[in-house]
Amino acid sequence: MEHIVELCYIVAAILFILGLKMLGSPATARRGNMISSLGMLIAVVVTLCHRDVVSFQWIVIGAIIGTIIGALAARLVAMTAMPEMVALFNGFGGIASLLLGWGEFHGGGAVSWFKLLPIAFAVLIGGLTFTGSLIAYGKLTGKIETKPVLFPGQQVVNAFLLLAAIVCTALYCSGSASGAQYQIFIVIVVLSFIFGVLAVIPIGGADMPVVIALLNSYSGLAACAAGFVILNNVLIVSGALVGASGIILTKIMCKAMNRSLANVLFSGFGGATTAVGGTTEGGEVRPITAEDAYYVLEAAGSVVFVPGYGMAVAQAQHAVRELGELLEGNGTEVRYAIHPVAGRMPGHMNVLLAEANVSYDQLVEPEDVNPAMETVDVCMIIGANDVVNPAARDDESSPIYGMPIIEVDRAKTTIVLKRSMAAGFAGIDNPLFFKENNRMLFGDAKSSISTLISEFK
Amino acid sequence: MEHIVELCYIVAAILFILGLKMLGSPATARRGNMISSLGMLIAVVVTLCHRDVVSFQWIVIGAIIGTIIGALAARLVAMTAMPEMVALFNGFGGIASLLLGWGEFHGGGAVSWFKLLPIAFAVLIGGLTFTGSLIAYGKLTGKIETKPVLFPGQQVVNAFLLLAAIVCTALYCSGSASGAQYQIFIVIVVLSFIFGVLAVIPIGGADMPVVIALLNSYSGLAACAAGFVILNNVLIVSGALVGASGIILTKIMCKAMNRSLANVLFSGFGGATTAVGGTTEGGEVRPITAEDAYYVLEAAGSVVFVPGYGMAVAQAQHAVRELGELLEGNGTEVRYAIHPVAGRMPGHMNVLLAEANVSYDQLVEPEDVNPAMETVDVCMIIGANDVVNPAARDDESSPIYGMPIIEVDRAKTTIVLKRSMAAGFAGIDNPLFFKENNRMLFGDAKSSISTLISEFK
Amino acid sequence: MIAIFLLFILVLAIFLGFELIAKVPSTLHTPLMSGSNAISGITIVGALIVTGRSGSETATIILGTLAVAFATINVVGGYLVTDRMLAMFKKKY
Amino acid sequence: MIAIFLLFILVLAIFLGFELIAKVPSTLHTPLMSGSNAISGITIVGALIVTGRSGSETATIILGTLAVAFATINVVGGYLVTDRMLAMFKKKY
Ligand SMILES: NC(=O)c1ccc[n+]([C@@H]2O[C@H](COP(=O)([O-])OP(=O)(O)OC[C@H]3O[C@@H](n4cnc5c(N)ncnc54)[C@H](OP(=O)(O)O)[C@@H]3O)[C@@H](O)[C@H]2O)c1
Ligand SMILES: NC(=O)c1ccc[n+]([C@@H]2O[C@H](COP(=O)([O-])OP(=O)(O)OC[C@H]3O[C@@H](n4cnc5c(N)ncnc54)[C@H](OP(=O)(O)O)[C@@H]3O)[C@@H](O)[C@H]2O)c1
Repeated sequence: MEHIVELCYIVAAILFILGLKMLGSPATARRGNMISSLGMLIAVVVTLCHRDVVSFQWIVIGAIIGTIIGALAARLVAMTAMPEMVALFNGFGGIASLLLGWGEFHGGGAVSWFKLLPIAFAVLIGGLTFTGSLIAYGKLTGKIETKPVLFPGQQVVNAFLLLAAIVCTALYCSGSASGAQYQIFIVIVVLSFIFGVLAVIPIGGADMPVVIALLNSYSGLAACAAGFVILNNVLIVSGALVGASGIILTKIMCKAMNRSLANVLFSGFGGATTAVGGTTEGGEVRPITAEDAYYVLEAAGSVVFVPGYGMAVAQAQHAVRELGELLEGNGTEVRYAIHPVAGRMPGHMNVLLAEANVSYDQLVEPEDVNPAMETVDVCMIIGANDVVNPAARDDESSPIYGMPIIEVDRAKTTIVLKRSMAAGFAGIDNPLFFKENNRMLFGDAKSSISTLISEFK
Repeated sequence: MEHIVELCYIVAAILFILGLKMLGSPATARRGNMISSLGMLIAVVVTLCHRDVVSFQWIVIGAIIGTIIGALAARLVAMTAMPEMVALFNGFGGIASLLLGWGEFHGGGAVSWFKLLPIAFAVLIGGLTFTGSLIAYGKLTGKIETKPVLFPGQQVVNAFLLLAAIVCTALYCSGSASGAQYQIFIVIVVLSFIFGVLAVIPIGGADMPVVIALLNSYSGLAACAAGFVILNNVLIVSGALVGASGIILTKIMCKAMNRSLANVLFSGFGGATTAVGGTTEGGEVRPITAEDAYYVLEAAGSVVFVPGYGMAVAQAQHAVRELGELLEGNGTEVRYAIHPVAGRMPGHMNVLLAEANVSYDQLVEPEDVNPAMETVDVCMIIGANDVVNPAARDDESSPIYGMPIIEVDRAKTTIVLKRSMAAGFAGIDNPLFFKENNRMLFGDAKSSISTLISEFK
Repeated sequence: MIAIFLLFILVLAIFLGFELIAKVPSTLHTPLMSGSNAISGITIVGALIVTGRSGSETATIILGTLAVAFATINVVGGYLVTDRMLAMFKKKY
Repeated sequence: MIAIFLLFILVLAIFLGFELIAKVPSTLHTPLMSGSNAISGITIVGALIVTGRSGSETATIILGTLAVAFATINVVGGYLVTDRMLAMFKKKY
């Protein structure tokens, strides 16, 4: 029996691996997710058959509560609220690892450092993931101050807490404080919570996606640590897979923003920048009415839509798709150029456009659209700003210099849809707005596009 | 100590993985190979420190002999003889697994099926790999009949032997034949040798590269089995890596030839086909002299070389490079289009051109050169035949229909360098030779190109 | 010795994770994030064992039940939300 | 239990192998073949243990020594020949 359980764990791990592999292509991704969930089901069922598991009452209660909450949350969340949902789930994974470690410690199975150390790790990482994710959730929903919270001596406090955590862990593992071991354990729990809070409050709300990816990676590490606690293979493998995934996503986001991870975590980016927004210098701006924009689009042979965060704010994805279809009906070639960090989380625009039923083979990446940009008649920039800022290419002094962009300024005509001259996430000027072949279509993206659509009909 | 040894094995495995990863790009490949060999060194050194290893005399003797032979062979082999060299090394890996299993069995450490079964696998796969590789070596060097050796009842004999092997293995593992166990073991050894011979003789000499890749995979599996014999992690991991690598290479080759693995292994391909070679029908052939070819090349703005097996036969790679440089000096854009199965082993052309000092960024793949083929002025086809056969694209009845090709027939002019109108490996006609914009430059590729070069000077 | 095996497994899984994830196109990064997040709910296995063991104290059972509940939210919510997202990714012809 | 761990390791290594090798461009397939062939000479580790054990019979020692010799040829020859090939892959500017 024991062996069959272990073999089933291997099967579960294989299914996780296959599932992640299939998540690599839009055509197979959904099946991949199901295969991965099948792996989870197998792991759970087989664990319930484990000889150690004898009383089911509390398990059933916990599982029912969890299933109801999880299913409801997954059902009810709006597509635009995905980032905060992921943050919350992530935090729950973290606290589960902490509770598991605590339960194992309380159960008294832990005597040697070989067991105590993984418990300490599971608790520290799990607790940090929990509170960190909650803060990230709060910042994303605007429930707490989204600006970086910085206070004097922050680094000193952090260093002191880190030292305390190391000392406590050492004392606790060595068993030299046998009388006070439980007290020390509680201190570690509390410290882990404080860590999570302190790590995330100094980071600006707009950097939360990076934080979530990183915390995702941590929740994987916590699962790994839990795996070492109960000596379970499948926890270790799955935890490592998740850990790797989170780190890669973090790296991709940092690279696309052309910032280092250290800069994201420690610099308090986004605190000062909001002040810089809404500048004026740089030349003349040429506004355009929806009616004139209609004539431009009507005459175009090829149109590229470049969506950005503004499309998410305006919830304009359905209108954009409708406009795209009208243009196609008009014989125009329509594509959507998606920048990897457009919006506020990786792949944000893809999810929104998918929701609006845009076929994923119409979506193109910057590398594919940039080389032939000169041949594009009209670029419609829908609430994007930083990701089309030519300063990233031309202006070495720009804070985003070096970040890869969609080079819409090389298209024949550009039309920018936004509400004002305000800056985007990075809080910097965009020379594109002042170019001769650029027109600004001011107003909420959704209403502007709706007007355009009515012109077409 | 024990733990340190095991940790070092983990390090060795990591180095193998990193090494294979770095083999993925020409710029890092050499360093990757060194890192992989460093992993091997660590594994060996650490094993010598293992508490079980106490007498070194015989180890030193074996290692010295092996090092001398291996180093000499690696030094002296000609680049064109790579396939047979790899086959030979591969066979040695297989026999080492067999001997290891035998030694472990003889040493008497084996009592439960849990140890006996892996030994049986190590012996069976190791022995098969050994003799199979030797036959492949013989066929590649022409030391034995390269045509498929087929005899009546071959399948029956094979099935009978397989049954015998299964029965022997079962008897031997169950221990139910305790008196005769050693005899049965020897029967297994002999059977494994026979298997290797019988598996490879019915395969034509030109299919040997596929066989070698497959045997490479088997030698990995043998190492895996040996790992289960001595319960050693690093053997299992490395064996699995090699096993996967061999299978992928086999698959790639089969796919590029548009044949199934079963067809390669069992069909006796290449036996009948030689008869079909050298056909005539199809229209008029337009020969060209080296002098006229010179004028064509001299006037060309872009030239693509397409090397094939004939370049290897003629050893023309240095001459080709020289001609390429002369053309470049003349202001012509020169590229080399390499088909994945041009020649007789995967990447064959790349190795030869690298030997001749052609920069690897001048080498392009079919997918990259095909789309813009119309813009190429001259394609020089140097001893290639099947890989440029338009029948693979156009003629559904062709045996190679569906195999991806380099579509040189769409270039403005093609010049084919070969000695006769004989067919290539697949033994089929090539309609390219009869196209209006094609010229045949008959003769050995090396001497033809040398003449061209002297024209240029 | 078990620690060595587990460490080996950890190392291999990390390498494998990097290889697998690096191939996922940016189109799918949001579902990847929530999908891998669901996988991290595998701690549920540990939670089940801690909760279901015989003769545990009440405190252990409470901790375990909470762990089960939270891990279940993570698993169920994570997979469902990912599926909801992926159901929207369609190719039209 | 050890068998389970080894099996797990085997499975992970196979997946990892496929991911790694599938990325190697066809340019490098010949060196890949000989390079991975050299790695399969890892049986040398087993051969060393069998040969070096104390108190073995002569027959075992002979078998072991042969195994060491063959595995060494595979390792040394394989790595050297791969290096020779790869040394030729150069980029000119
Ligand atoms: N995707 C990720 O994973 C991620 C993670 C972290 C950070 N980031 C960062 O986020 C930024 C993304 O660039 P982006 O170009 O997508 O967005 P952006 O630079 O933040 O610009 C968004 C623009 O949309 C406009 N907008 C807002 N609401 C609108 C509405 N209702 N209708 C029309 N326009 C509206 C805003 O201008 P008005 O106010 O004038 O309307 C704003 O300039 C990058 O700097 C990236 O580094 C991305
Ligand atoms: N690369 C691999 O891994 C691999 C493995 C197994 C099988 N294969 C098969 O091998 C074939 C490779 O195609 P390929 O186009 O490279 O070769 P090919 O179709 O075999 O043709 C080679 C041509 O070179 C000519 N040739 C021979 N010696 C020559 C010399 N000294 N000078 C000039 N020409 C000479 C021959 O014609 P003449 O006799 O008229 O000169 C022959 O037609 C494919 O069918 C492939 O499926 C490849």
